[in-house]
Amino acid sequence: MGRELNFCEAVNEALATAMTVDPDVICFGLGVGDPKNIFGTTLGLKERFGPDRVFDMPTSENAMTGIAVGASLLGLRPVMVHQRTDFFLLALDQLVNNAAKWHYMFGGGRAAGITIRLITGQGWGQGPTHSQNLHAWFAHIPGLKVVMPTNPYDAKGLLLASIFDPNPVVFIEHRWLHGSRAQVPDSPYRIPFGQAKELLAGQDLTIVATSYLTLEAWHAARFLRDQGISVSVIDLRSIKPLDRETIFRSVQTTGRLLVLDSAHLTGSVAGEIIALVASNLFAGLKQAPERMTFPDAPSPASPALTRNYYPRAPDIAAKVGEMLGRDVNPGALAAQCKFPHDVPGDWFNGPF
Amino acid sequence: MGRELNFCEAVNEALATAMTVDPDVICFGLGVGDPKNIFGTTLGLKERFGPDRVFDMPTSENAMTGIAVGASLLGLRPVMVHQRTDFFLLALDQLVNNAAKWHYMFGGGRAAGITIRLITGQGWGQGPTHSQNLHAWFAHIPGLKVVMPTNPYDAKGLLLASIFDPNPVVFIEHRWLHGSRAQVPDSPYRIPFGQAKELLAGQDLTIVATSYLTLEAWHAARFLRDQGISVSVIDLRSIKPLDRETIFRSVQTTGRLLVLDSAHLTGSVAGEIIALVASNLFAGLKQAPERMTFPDAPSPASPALTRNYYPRAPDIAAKVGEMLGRDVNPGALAAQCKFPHDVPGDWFNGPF
Amino acid sequence: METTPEIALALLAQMKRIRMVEEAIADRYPEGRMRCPTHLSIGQEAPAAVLGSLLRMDDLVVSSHRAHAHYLAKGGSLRALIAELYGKETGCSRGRGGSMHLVDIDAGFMGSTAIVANSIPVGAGLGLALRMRHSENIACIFLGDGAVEEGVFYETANFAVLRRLPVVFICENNGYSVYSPLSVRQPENRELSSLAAAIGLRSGCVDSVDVLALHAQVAERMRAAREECLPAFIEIKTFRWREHCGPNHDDDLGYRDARLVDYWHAHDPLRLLQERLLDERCITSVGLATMERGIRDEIEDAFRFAEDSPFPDPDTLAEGVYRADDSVGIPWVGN
Amino acid sequence: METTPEIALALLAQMKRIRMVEEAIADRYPEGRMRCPTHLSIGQEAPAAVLGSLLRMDDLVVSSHRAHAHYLAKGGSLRALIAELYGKETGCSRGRGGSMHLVDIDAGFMGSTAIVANSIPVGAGLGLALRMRHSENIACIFLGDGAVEEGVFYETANFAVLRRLPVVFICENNGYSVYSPLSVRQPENRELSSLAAAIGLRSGCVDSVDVLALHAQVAERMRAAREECLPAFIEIKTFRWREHCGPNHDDDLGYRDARLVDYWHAHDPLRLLQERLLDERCITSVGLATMERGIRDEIEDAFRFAEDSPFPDPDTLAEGVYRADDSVGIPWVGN
Ligand SMILES: Cc1ncc(C[n+]2csc(CCOP(=O)(O)OP(=O)(O)O)c2C)c(N)n1
Ligand SMILES: Cc1ncc(C[n+]2csc(CCOP(=O)(O)OP(=O)(O)O)c2C)c(N)n1
Ligand SMILES: [Mg+2]
Ligand SMILES: [Mg+2]
Repeated sequence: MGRELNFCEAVNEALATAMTVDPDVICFGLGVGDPKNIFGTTLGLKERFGPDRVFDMPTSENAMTGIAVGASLLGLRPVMVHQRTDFFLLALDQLVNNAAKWHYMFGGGRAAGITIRLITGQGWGQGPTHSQNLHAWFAHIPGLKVVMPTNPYDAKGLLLASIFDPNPVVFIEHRWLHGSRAQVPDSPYRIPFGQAKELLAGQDLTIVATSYLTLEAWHAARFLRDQGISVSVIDLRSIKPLDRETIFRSVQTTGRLLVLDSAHLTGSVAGEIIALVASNLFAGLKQAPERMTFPDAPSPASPALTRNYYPRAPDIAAKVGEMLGRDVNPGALAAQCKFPHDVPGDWFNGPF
Repeated sequence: MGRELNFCEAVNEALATAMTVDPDVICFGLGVGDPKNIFGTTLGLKERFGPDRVFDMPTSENAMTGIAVGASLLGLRPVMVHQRTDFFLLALDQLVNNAAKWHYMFGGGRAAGITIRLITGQGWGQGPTHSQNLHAWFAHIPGLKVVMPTNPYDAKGLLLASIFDPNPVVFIEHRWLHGSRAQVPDSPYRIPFGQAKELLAGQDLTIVATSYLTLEAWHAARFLRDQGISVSVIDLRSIKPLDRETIFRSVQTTGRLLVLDSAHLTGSVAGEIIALVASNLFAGLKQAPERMTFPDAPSPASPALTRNYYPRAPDIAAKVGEMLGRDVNPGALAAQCKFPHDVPGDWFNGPF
Repeated sequence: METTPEIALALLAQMKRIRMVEEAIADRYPEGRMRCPTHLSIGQEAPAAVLGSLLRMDDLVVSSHRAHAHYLAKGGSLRALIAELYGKETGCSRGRGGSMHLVDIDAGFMGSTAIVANSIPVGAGLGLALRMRHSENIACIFLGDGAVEEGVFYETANFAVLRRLPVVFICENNGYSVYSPLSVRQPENRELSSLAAAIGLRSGCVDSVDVLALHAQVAERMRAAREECLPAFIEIKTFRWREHCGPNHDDDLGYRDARLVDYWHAHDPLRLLQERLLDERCITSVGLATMERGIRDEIEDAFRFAEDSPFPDPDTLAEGVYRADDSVGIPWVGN
Repeated sequence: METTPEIALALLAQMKRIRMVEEAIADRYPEGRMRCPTHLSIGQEAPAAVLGSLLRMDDLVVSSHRAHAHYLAKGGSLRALIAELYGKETGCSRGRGGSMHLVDIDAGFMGSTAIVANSIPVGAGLGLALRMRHSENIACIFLGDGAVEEGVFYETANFAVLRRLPVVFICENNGYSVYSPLSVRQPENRELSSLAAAIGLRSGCVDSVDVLALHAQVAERMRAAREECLPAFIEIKTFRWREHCGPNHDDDLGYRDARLVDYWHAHDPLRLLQERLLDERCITSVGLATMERGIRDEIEDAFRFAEDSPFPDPDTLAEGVYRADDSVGIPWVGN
């Protein structure tokens, strides 16, 4: 049976389910169990599962990540959360030198079965150190899995898959998705990593996206459809493992590829996907594959500057039009937006 | 006037020159001033410039990076060194959240003019946590410059450019290059970033490389030349800024691209370069661009496993042959190597 | 240093100014035109004001996410602060940084950053440079009780002691990191200053309720730090009145003991100081009204300035990532 | 716990074994077939042997780059250690990790890692799991005097105290990090154990020259830690005889005061213990010879085993990056 949940509720349900099913699941992070409970995602867990399994922590990201690694070696399944990806820069020694390599470098015994939830900031002046996106970094490291859900349904299924995966998983939640709603089954389920979802199947061009940008792509594609342009939209859901097959299959049909990525251009996952397609599907391409990303500049605080920082549906539509040599009038799409450009909707009114 | 120097001597000369020219240059890192002096690269500096400017430090990579940032805000030019890139994972908060962004996020005043020398390990069982290559990470971050010299001449000129660059520069020295020798002018000079060097100009295929892999590419290309295959070899020298023009110009001639990268495949700079070429020079490509990198696995300690881990000249020659549909007999090239595969030459006999 | 009536009045003026600025921000924040996360210092004015009065113009300061008070007390431009909150080109960081990234080089306010504890080593680096230059200035590092939990605090303190850097750590202990009390983050009965002392810092703990006593004690410690050129750590007990981030009160959430909140409301350092100075006739109620009017005018002016200022040009979004100057004479060579 | 003659003999045997293993490695290292950076524990056998005798089989250990002694004393397989150094498939980490990444789960040796201090929080994580499972075991974290400088040590200690984790930090203070003496890294007159005490750990400092005294003191502290279930920190003064990394002596480099080197050569804990046990007739010279022969045989066997073992299959290079098992019953759904 399903009901409509928002993204935070879906995450919360996945956590509660995991902790019920398995007494070895523990959950901690700065603010876990406080009145706001990580945007509600850890609501009620401390009360239900007790302070030994659900706890707040010192501002010591690096040690706490190592502690998660150690706990996992004895079979616990720690789920750690950071309210911003940026804070996790302090813990990369533990993530990369220990968690990612443990299984391999000790010859295949234990593994660091930890889940790291990272919340990505955007809008309302989050600025240069509260809205970074580092999924390209994580994807570069063998031993990590990197998951980027787009909707409440996937969030629940992918988070359960993450928690019960014996390897370290970086689970990235875009703050702007927290308010999104969808039908979510109340029974437990897991969504396998490495299975992209084709949200729309089209003939003219393939858009590959992840996380929040999938929504923008979807709006753009629907808008383009009304103008007779048929676009595929693929939501990767996980970037490591990466579902090459679904991408390749679609590009084989359309011959045209646009990759969206919520990160700086240089060294982006978008570049990786273009490289994969160019190397493996060269003959299938009708024209140069392209990407839309954030610029190679830190994310500024001023709303005057973020307007052009983040690719949005009208920009995507315009880009598709440009690639296809069609005039698509993206202004009409832009006009549909009823709230300021630096909030995801009415439910968000700052500051975090 | 020039003399032959090895890479370490060239680095040492650049440091001594910088410290002579500018009393604001300081130099520190674990082992600076100890009897081994960072493979000789900091030899004599403490004696010449005093312990206030040249010093060893506590094993506190993160704080010491921040301290470099702070010192640079008052005009000092700190040069910090780490004997392995892997150790620097502890300091990424300071590098990314502070150093890279300082100039931008404070509206363009001061900048963190620091130089971080990172030495990359390879061979002799360095293993999973002493031979990582993270240049793709650094290149992904706006505000950083990333330099990867291949020979003593470039090392001196690029290090001087790094030290006097007002921005944070990550200067990557491959340990296997430390023994390489070349003519180096004794007068000071700087090599601008973003200027690749075409070591060989060819017609059939373009190889793009950096750092140590440039040497392997060069051997492969010379070997191929004897078989009538004419290959361009481009040494990028810096990957951020990246000299797209030189790459594009060469690919425009050859129509074929092979990118070498001493890093894991997924998310590599090699992928970025392929994406750039595929997006910008699609019509100029005669066939699918390809890359050779390390596998998506941690670097193992056992020499039995590293043999196939690192792309070497024979592998590169074989790959070029494969791309061109030519039989090139790479075994003949492999047979020329007179020392074990896990050392760069006779000058290196472990353990570091 | 004795806390003269002049100093006492200056402290009152500075604290009042900080409080009134923060309240003005809080009042206007709901308009939705200061679109950046903003951490107010209402209740915590005393440490900033005291340090502001003890630091010299050319001493240096770094701070954290909660930096408005430090910036203002050190002499940072109010106009540039408010413009920064509005994301304007005239902001102290030209709208790039927002409330969490303030700077005023002329005032010696070298920067505040929003990753907990990560300006701490930057402050020590300033100290290193000051020492190398044989400067008599010091670098002052503002941090919270949460920041002490980051390893980088400890690493920095170790190095500061090792190299005798001219730095003073000012730890504002307000008992909370966001909604998390010290009890879920640090062992019971820990004295932050004993911990700092064990690392080797000259350490002490003072209360901020009595602002004049605070001033005298901090002055003495600052003098010692300057004269002996030894790094120091001063823990100052204080209290944040409003929510961690944003303009509202949040005591309805019940994360702080009501008695604690009541205690601090009853012991507002600013009100106590003001009453005392009135009592002691250091200032009259007319003088006070004049002081307040002056501040109000300054605030009005700053908001008007901010509102009238232009936004950054969107086309400059990707500019300024790198600094361009090249100040050394070493020749460039080509390929 | 009293240090009985049996225990004393066991300590001697373990120390001798560690020394002889390390010397055998040093002797053969120049052959160039143990191709990985190797940090020997010659001179530092006492802490490992003492802990090995006090820890229970199901207590857990993590360690650092210099871990051979800890691994052996905890019961790790000697054959698997030597095979690991040879990069063989039969190595304890199947040749993937080398000397710096040892593991023997059956022996409770959970892993040693080569980034300074980064196994410290891993040890605390083991402690957290032990505590959650109401285990009576403890997790023992070996670290060096250099590792104390990493912020993560401090962060971990704070958390261990906060949550009363059953962990013991064993800090082998050999005075050096590579060639760097404490004086360039930490303030003069610092007592590592006082620093640890200020964080809240039950702390003490003991010398390793007198192995039996060391055993008695560590035993007492371990007992207290176990009974009170409070995390503890024990600094043990020790000395590394050979170069930091590799098989050679390096005192020709002059980085250590000759008097210091002489002192430790004159006070070799192993020789002193052996002389004492001979003096006290706990063991005869015949018994000693038998002991040594046994160890020699074990070492011979281990090297033969390592040399005869196969190398890993190069085709498996990229395998084992991820672990595959799936132990929970939650159903998978498709697209
Ligand atoms: C590394 C890091 N972790 C977490 C955060 C989120 N955060 C922002 S402010 C803050 C509270 C810090 O507490 P404290 O240092 O006591 O300062 P206060 O807010 O009380 O002034 C936290 C945890 C952050 N910005 N950076
Ligand atoms: C983060 C990091 N920095 C530097 C190194 C290089 N390194 C390897 S061992 C070592 C010395 C550590 O000293 P200590 O902890 O006292 O251990 P010891 O070697 O004396 O046993 C150093 C600095 C490293 N491995 N990791
Ligand atoms: Mg606080
Ligand atoms: Mg040591």
